Amino acid sequence: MEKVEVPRELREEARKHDMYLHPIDKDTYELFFGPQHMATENFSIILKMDGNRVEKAIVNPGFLHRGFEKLAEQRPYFTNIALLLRICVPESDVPENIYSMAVDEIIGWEVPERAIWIRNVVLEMARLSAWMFWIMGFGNEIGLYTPGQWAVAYRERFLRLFEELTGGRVYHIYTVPGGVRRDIPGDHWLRQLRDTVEYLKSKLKDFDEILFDNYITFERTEGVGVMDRKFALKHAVTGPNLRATGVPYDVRKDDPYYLYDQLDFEIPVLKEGDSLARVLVRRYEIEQDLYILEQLLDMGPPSGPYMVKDPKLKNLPRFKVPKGDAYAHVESTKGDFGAYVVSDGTHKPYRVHVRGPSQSHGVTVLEELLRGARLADVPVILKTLDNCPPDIDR
Amino acid sequence: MSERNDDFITYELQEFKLFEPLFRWARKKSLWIVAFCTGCGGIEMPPLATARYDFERFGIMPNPAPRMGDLFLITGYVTPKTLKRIIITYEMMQDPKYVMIHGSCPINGGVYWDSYNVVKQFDKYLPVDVAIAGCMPRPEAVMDGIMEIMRKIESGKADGWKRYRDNYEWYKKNQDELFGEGWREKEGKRWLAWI
Amino acid sequence: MDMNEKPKVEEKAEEVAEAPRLPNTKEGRLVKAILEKAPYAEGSIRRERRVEFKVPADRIHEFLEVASEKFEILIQITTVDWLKEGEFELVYQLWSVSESVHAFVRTRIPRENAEMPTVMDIWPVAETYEREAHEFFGIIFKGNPRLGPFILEPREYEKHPFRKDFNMIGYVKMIYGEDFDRYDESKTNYVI
Amino acid sequence: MIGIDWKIVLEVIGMLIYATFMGFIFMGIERKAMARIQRRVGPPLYQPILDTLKLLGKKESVSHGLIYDFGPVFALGATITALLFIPIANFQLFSSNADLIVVAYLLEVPMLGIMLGAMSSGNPYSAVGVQRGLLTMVAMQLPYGLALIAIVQHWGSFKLSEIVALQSVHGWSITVPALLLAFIVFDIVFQAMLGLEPFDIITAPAEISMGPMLEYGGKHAALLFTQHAVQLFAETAFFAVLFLGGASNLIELLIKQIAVLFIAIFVASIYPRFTIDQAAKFFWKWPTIIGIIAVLLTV
Repeated sequence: MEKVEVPRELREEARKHDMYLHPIDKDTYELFFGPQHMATENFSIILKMDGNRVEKAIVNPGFLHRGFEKLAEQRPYFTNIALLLRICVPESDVPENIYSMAVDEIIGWEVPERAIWIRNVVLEMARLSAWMFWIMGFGNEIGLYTPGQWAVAYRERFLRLFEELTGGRVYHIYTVPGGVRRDIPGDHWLRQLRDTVEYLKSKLKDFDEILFDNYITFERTEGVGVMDRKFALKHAVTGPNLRATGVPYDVRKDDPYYLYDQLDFEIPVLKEGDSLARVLVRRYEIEQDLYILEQLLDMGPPSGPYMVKDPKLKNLPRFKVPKGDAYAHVESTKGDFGAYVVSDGTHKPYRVHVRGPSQSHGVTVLEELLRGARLADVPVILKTLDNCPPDIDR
Repeated sequence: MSERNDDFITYELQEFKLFEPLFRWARKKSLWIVAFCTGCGGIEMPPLATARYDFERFGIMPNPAPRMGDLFLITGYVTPKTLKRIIITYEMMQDPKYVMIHGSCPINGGVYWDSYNVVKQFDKYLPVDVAIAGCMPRPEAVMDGIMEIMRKIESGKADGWKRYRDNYEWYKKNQDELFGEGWREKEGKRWLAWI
Repeated sequence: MDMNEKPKVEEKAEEVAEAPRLPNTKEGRLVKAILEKAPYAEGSIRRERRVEFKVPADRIHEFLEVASEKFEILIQITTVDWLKEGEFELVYQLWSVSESVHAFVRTRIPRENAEMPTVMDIWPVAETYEREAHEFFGIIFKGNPRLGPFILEPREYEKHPFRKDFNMIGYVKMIYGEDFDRYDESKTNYVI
Repeated sequence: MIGIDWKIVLEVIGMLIYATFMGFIFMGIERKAMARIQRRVGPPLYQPILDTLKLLGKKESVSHGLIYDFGPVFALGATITALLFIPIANFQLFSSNADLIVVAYLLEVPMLGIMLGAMSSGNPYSAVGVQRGLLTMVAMQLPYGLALIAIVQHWGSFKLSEIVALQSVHGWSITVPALLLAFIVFDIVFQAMLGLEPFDIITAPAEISMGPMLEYGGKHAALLFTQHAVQLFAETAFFAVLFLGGASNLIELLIKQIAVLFIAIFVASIYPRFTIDQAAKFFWKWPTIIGIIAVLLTV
């Protein structure tokens, strides 16, 4: 029987050749950060370290590549919903929505008001549950496990509501071109949602005390991974990361979709551009999202159908979309999430291209920001950029 | 059945035969998960670890060091690029070790059945003890899978690590078919200092 | 292909009807300002906050340099493989933060030995997009130093899998074995 | 020929078993209490014992040479020696005129043992962890020493049993204002000695994934777990002896130890981790200043 473990001779040889710290020159060594690592979520960074400082970082993505865009070309339009939502796992409603919006635009459908309201609520709920997840991630990276544990427990409340609305916990397959798949279960669901929002609002100060207003959190994030406005724009940084550098760009304000132009909310903007600013922008956005959900609930769901009436919808697998192309994007917690759909008039899309925000945050920006950072800052920068590897790999 | 169990013990630790039930109990009650989020199933790990499901009640906890890990959770689809790392990490873990695959994708490809970059049958490359179907499996299902592994450990049927040793040639042949000959020496050398 | 004729048809209609209408909206002013600097391009307005330009491939770098004054962010570079026409369509998608306008900059290059100048010097982030387009379609971006296997492993990288002529089912059967076919009960059609 | 005193031998063995067992229970308490703070049920109290048993039952497939094997043994030996110097409820095997110094520095030796083993494993993460560990040790020496000097100056003795006796007459150390300051300093250092946040820089799972512990598995890790348990017991006992008046029986000692442990757990669950340079700066700033004040007050 062949032994599984590494033979001693090979190890001896490695020792002889002094391969232990991968010496490049005298003081530098190579550190493989991920994919088997707590901080990176199946994503790898090769760090060339000089003592405690990162001299050079090379991002090595691709562990999660499934070829979504190729697969989407093989599947009918409505089946693609069940596929594309797997691009962004923490807020799977975002890919559903952008794809549906793009297809709606190609067909020229006027989505019913009720469906738009439901979609908007779902998006905001997805944002909030993603924020809760981010609190956990960020807390874990800096070694504070308590708020993360609380936050994920609060996220469960949203997942329960999602489950009642859509039938799924993580993957909802709910928003489809033309509307949504099912109606709201009833008024009790709206009441529960309002209770959850109120509950989370009352718990926000706990997070402030323990995480966002903590002396050591400030120490860990202040002045770490600084980028300025020009750098951010040139590197296509979007979302909270861009707003932390002083650019008030938010898709919900600048390219309003759904009901956002009727809602009253603010975009938090900070100028510093370091990790602390990114953390605080996210902190304020949580508040704004709760506020938006409250407004939507005050507005109440408009009456009417939740799906467009179209005789062609009878035969979904053979449902044909006219020729054309469209780009739709929404503001996810990570940034500007967009999808470009090209149709050639058949029942399958000709090309779907999804633009995840981490595509820019996770490669060039990360490599630039990591240069000169301390080893302990690497997870902080990763998490304050809110890098989501499936966005890059797809 | 009993014959197989005896074999299991003698194979494992002859000197501690007397304490074997004790060790089995300890193994069952203290499963450490290798913290390797291999796919989208990783998203259900934090809920499992937190207030609503709390798997630490059963002594399960994620551990970043593969050398100390017992349970390898393959959370979701596996791409060939990840599979190389999974194999290396699996071989770094110390016996006895258990593999649980989580979700439909490692079983038969799931929704990615025609994708060029997703491994279709995970058990061709590494031995599997328990598989949970579904996409995404609910945390309850994962807990059920973990309970199943606990039962298997107690009865000595969780012998994936042993199968891997016994059928190493077969597994290695499949791995080499997928990655090409000599991939360990060529690429593993870069990741791990001692290979 | 009808797909590409459609914007042309619109344009002809727009040139007549839209010329007086252009200055009224911010999109119109934006397109006009850019077209003044880059007369070789064709510009049109698709809808509110969406504009479109068609640029010949050899002047794309020049055009994007002009456009980058107004459009600060390069959102993505989409490649569409028009197999029947033997062309790649590259869609540079730009976003203007100051004006809140999204622009498609379209260009077409032949499919064989596709080559493009890099736009890394205008937007450094283009490095990632170009690496991706190179990896999945095999377009060579001259001046980009990091082209090569990025997301894929070398074996898949050589196939450029997003090309339309890449036979996915055949490749999957070759790599992972043939025992996973999904036929319907009569074994005639693939079930997806 | 000196005859073997069987009573003492039995007492030592009993004490070791007790200390190891209680140390494991302390680790269990640590995990349970953290779980309760995080609103979870948490593992049973005896969970660390199960973990250690399981690790003992693993097949070791890799060794990195003699030093690697020797490290954990060295660490465990040093911890046990330190334990035997501490007066635990009228039992103290070794006693000398300056056993405070001996215990204080024997409690730091285990770290060196772990470092020794980790360094020879050749994993770069372990190497980074070792560097961090050594720097933390250097950083915490100053406040640690100052706190001990304050104690020694106030009670006028280097002998632990004498300090206990004096405290039973004059009241606990923390009732003296100067020593209260020393207590605060010692408590901050204690956090680093236990390897808890904000000073768990050495293991830092999200940064260097367990650091020195990364390469240890199976029986080595079981030894290190045992060592950690004994060390937890010894350190809490040392703390209780110095500041909480020692104890005349095991129950009293246990209560004081658990009280000390809970302070550490509460601090650990509400503070994130420092980076290594911040930790060094921190140690040389506030704890040092408070320690100097404490020393000056006791003069």
